[in-house]
Amino acid sequence: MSQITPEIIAGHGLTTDEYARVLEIMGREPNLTELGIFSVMWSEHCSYKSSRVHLKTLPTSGPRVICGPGENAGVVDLGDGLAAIFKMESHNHPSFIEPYQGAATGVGGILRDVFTMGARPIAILDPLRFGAPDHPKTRHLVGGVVAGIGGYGNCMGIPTVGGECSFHPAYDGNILVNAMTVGLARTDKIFYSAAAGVGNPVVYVGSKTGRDGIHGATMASAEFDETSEEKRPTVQVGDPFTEKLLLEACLELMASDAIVAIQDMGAAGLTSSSVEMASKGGVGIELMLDHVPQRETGMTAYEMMLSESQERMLMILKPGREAAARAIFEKWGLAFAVIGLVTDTGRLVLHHRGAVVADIPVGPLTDQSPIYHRPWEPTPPQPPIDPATIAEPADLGAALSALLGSPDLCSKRWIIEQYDHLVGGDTVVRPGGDAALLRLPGSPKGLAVATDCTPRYVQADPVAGGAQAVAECWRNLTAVGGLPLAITDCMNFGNPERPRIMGQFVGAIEGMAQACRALDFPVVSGNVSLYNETKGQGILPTPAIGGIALLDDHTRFATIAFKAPGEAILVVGRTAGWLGQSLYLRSATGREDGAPPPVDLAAERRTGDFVRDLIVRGQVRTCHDVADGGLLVALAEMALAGGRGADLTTPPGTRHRAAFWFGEDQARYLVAVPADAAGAILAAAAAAGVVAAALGVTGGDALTMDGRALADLAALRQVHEGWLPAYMAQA
Amino acid sequence: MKAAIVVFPGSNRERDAGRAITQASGTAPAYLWHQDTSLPAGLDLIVLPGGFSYGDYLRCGAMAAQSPIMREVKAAAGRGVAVLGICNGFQILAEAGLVPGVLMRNASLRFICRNVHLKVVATNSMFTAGYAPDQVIAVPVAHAEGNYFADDHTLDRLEGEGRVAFRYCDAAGVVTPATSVNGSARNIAGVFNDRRNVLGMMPHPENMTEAMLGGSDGSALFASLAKALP
Amino acid sequence: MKARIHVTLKHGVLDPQGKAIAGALASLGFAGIEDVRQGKFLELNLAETDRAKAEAAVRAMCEKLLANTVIENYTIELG
Amino acid sequence: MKARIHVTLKHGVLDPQGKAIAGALASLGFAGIEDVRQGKFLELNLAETDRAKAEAAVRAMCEKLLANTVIENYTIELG
Ligand SMILES: Nc1ncnc2c1ncn2[C@@H]1O[C@H](COP(=O)(O)OP(=O)(O)O)[C@@H](O)[C@H]1O
Ligand SMILES: [Mg+2]
Repeated sequence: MSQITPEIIAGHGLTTDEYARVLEIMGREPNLTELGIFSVMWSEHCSYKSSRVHLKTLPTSGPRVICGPGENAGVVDLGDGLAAIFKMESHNHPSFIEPYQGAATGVGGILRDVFTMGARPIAILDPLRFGAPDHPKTRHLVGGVVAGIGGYGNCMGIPTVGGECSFHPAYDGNILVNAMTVGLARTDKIFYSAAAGVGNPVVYVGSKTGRDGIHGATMASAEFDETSEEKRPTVQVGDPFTEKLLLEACLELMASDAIVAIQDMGAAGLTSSSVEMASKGGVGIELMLDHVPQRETGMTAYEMMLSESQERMLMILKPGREAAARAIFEKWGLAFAVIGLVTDTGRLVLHHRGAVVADIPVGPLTDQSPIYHRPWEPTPPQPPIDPATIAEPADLGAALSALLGSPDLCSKRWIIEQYDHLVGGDTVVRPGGDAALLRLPGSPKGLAVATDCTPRYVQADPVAGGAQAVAECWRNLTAVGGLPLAITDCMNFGNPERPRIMGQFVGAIEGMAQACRALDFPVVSGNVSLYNETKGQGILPTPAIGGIALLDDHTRFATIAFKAPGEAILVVGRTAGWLGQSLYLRSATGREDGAPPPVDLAAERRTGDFVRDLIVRGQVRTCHDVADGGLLVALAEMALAGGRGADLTTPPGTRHRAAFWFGEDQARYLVAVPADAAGAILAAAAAAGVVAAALGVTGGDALTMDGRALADLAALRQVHEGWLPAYMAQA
Repeated sequence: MKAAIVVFPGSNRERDAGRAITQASGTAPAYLWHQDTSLPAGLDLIVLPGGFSYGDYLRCGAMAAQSPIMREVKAAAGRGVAVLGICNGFQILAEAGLVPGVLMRNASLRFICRNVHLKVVATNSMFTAGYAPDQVIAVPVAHAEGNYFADDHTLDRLEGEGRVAFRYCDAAGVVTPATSVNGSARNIAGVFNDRRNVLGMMPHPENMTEAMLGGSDGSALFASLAKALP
Repeated sequence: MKARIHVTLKHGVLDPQGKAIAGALASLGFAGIEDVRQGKFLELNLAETDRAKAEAAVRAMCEKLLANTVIENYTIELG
Repeated sequence: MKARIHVTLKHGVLDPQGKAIAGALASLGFAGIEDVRQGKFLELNLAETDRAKAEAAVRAMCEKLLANTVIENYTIELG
């Protein structure tokens, strides 16, 4: 009788064709452990089977790229022997089931991806998307996710300095919890995952293995249904204290030259780490599972290989270094065990209780994993919206107030303050502006970090939306004075087996690739999260972009706050008054339609380079990019941050005031400069082929426009700061 | 000033404190390990840094307070050596009985990271001599359990003996229950032991020592120590 | 009426606190500690005097707020 | 041997968590909650088989680490 029934195969998420390929590779029927290994390695989460052919089209190289996608994280050269190592990852499904632990372990996982390469993490960012505020689950999810991210990051002592938080009913059943970590390493001390050296010991360190999250990796790839909340025991509990010890112990060992290769145990723990290390190194690995440190008794080989217990690492050590390494890990109170060795067989061989319990050729397991060219359909374009068809608001100030107090545009202080964003003592620009800025210890340089995406644009036009996400991230980094270097991404989409969804994915990648090329902003790492869909309702396509930028001098930066009265306010970049897909359109009319704003990448680059140059030369210290909500929302944010108002003037000949002040045209910045410097800057802009114009003057404690009072800062502050705390205070 | 910082498993602001000390005194501190059973000779200052020793599990600071090195820290405090506990360090001091009271969960139950205003209540100590009496300073807090609690008798005694170092206040220096950021009794942000050579405080002066980082109101604390302990 | 509620982690769920406490006890010299699990203990004073109604209410409180039923179990004693 | 330990706040000691829970329960619509106190519940597995010795050991653990006797009481059950 066969052990492997069609039900078991289906239960492991393998199709009939995929199972046929397993049989072919094995030359026999697999046992349950072997089937489990194929199942997790060939899950969407580990194999990228639906996305791989498209991801390949992204630009991933550049003069500063030391290591692009394929390793645990991307590596970028910062000069002076320093490298930034960074990546973003999703923990969407687990966070929906158990928001605190799901989000916490998401942070733990992305931290390990970065420190496994030898970097000390210096920043965490967390792009979050929740369902409608009035959905019965949303408040509980927001509270749990934010507490979980803080609970893990704060305990680790790594500042959380940025992220996003927006709300839309499309996320009611599938929230997005993405987390990005940026770390710092020396370029000559970067660690990779390719196993090497036949006979070298395979070493397990960190927490003991329990029956945590078995089948988590396959869960992360399966569409949600109403029974998924029953799959509860698969939730893992994070232990940030152990991870902190693991971080310090790993960095201490990395200071020596004992490590040949190292890989964190993430999704599909021991399976994916050992298979990937063997596959990258073109070698075999033999494991004695009896030696795996275990938290529970009676664990089977299947359970050990599929466990997703957190806070664990797998390493290949140089021969003879075991004792020194063990001393370090034991000093930090962590489990340390030699559990196997590197072989020349090219096979993953597992021993347990005196028997060989799995024997799989590693090459075919990884190289012959399924790849799908899934059918896709383009998203039909939406017509642009003519502002003339949208009524002017009776009261521009009231429209501004409504936007500033809306869930998407309100202050995220309630979140930011639950994260330790100061630990480390290097946070120069705190969260709340365009990008956070960290100084690099012992160096005059600084690193700016930001995450961005506007899912409603991607939904309306995946190509433009994909390009916009990259461009907005580049713009936010530029707005503090950074030279953008590279990005990581987290591609959150619905079910790729639906051609329309697959078309969103393909389009977004195409747009991203265009923008990355035009802006010299390569992709060095990333993550794909598909099947974010419940009962046929997919999320908005959400390619979250996380970018880093370099400042040669971390004292030459800009922040969004107005700093002095009487300064001239200039807008740099062209304003046409684009209302399609704008938040103003939604807020004023309830409509979420129209073509999103076009993305002119050449203008983006020209404008951004011009603005950055002003900041780097010390001519501009106040700058804010213009995004959601348009000019007036950005101006109000600058006024609130600086505690001083502005007197604004609508340019003569403006045909539609709301479109001018709330339109979401791209590639724009607002700057404030001493009044006597404005003329020269406008002239320089004209000379550089950049559109720029004066909009007003800073001062007072209100916003006034065209000689009339628009809004009082105190009142605006109340609506802007009030929404999120008031919302979260309801039970 | 010969200073040392104790590193517990889970400490995370030890480098921040080290930087502030080096800036103020020109000499980098030594780092000690929680399992050390002796202190370097001739120490002037011992710092218990911020962080999450033992993950803040069980009670914040409880397990660290039982570390081997804490016996030495207690003995040194008894000899008059200056001991500064910041944030988790304050929690450890309280659990070790070196300062009175306990730090409970913030009244909001949430972690809070933000700048707060403090009123310097007592300037007659080697930690606070560099401040003016009643000076209002801005420094950040970053904690989930900083809600200072002691019984009324203890609070009265602390106040009577001038052992309250800092109180949470507003920008104008006004102390009200609403400015007690974490719900602390009588807005207490820092207290001395009876000999005033041990200070426990929740806020982070070590993260406010440079204009570049948003302000330098924390510098005077380290400068005071460097001056008192040349 | 008084309700006493115990909230404990489900079997097999990692208990980081229990683990750390066990380690700390061992290094304080307490030998032979095989396992430590930490849970919560809640005492409620209820105005309700009807036992069945109180029990139903407390059960609802546990499900809604007091226990995280994804990873925790709870037991209720009234008296 | 198994030890069950309850650690509770002494009378008169502020309990921010209990207070917040009471507030949250009230706003969830649970009426008539007069008071909530939150404590800890610890379960230890001990190698010790002698009851008296186990009791003495657990008492010492509580005094030294598990409870902060300035603000907390503890009770021990063995079994
Ligand atoms: N979940 C979050 N975690 C941390 N910081 C956040 C979060 N959400 C928003 N922020 C911060 O709030 C500020 C405003 O966010 P956002 O409106 O998305 O900025 P922008 O429009 O410039 O991209 C940014 O500094 C951002 O980093
Ligand atoms: Mg911005």
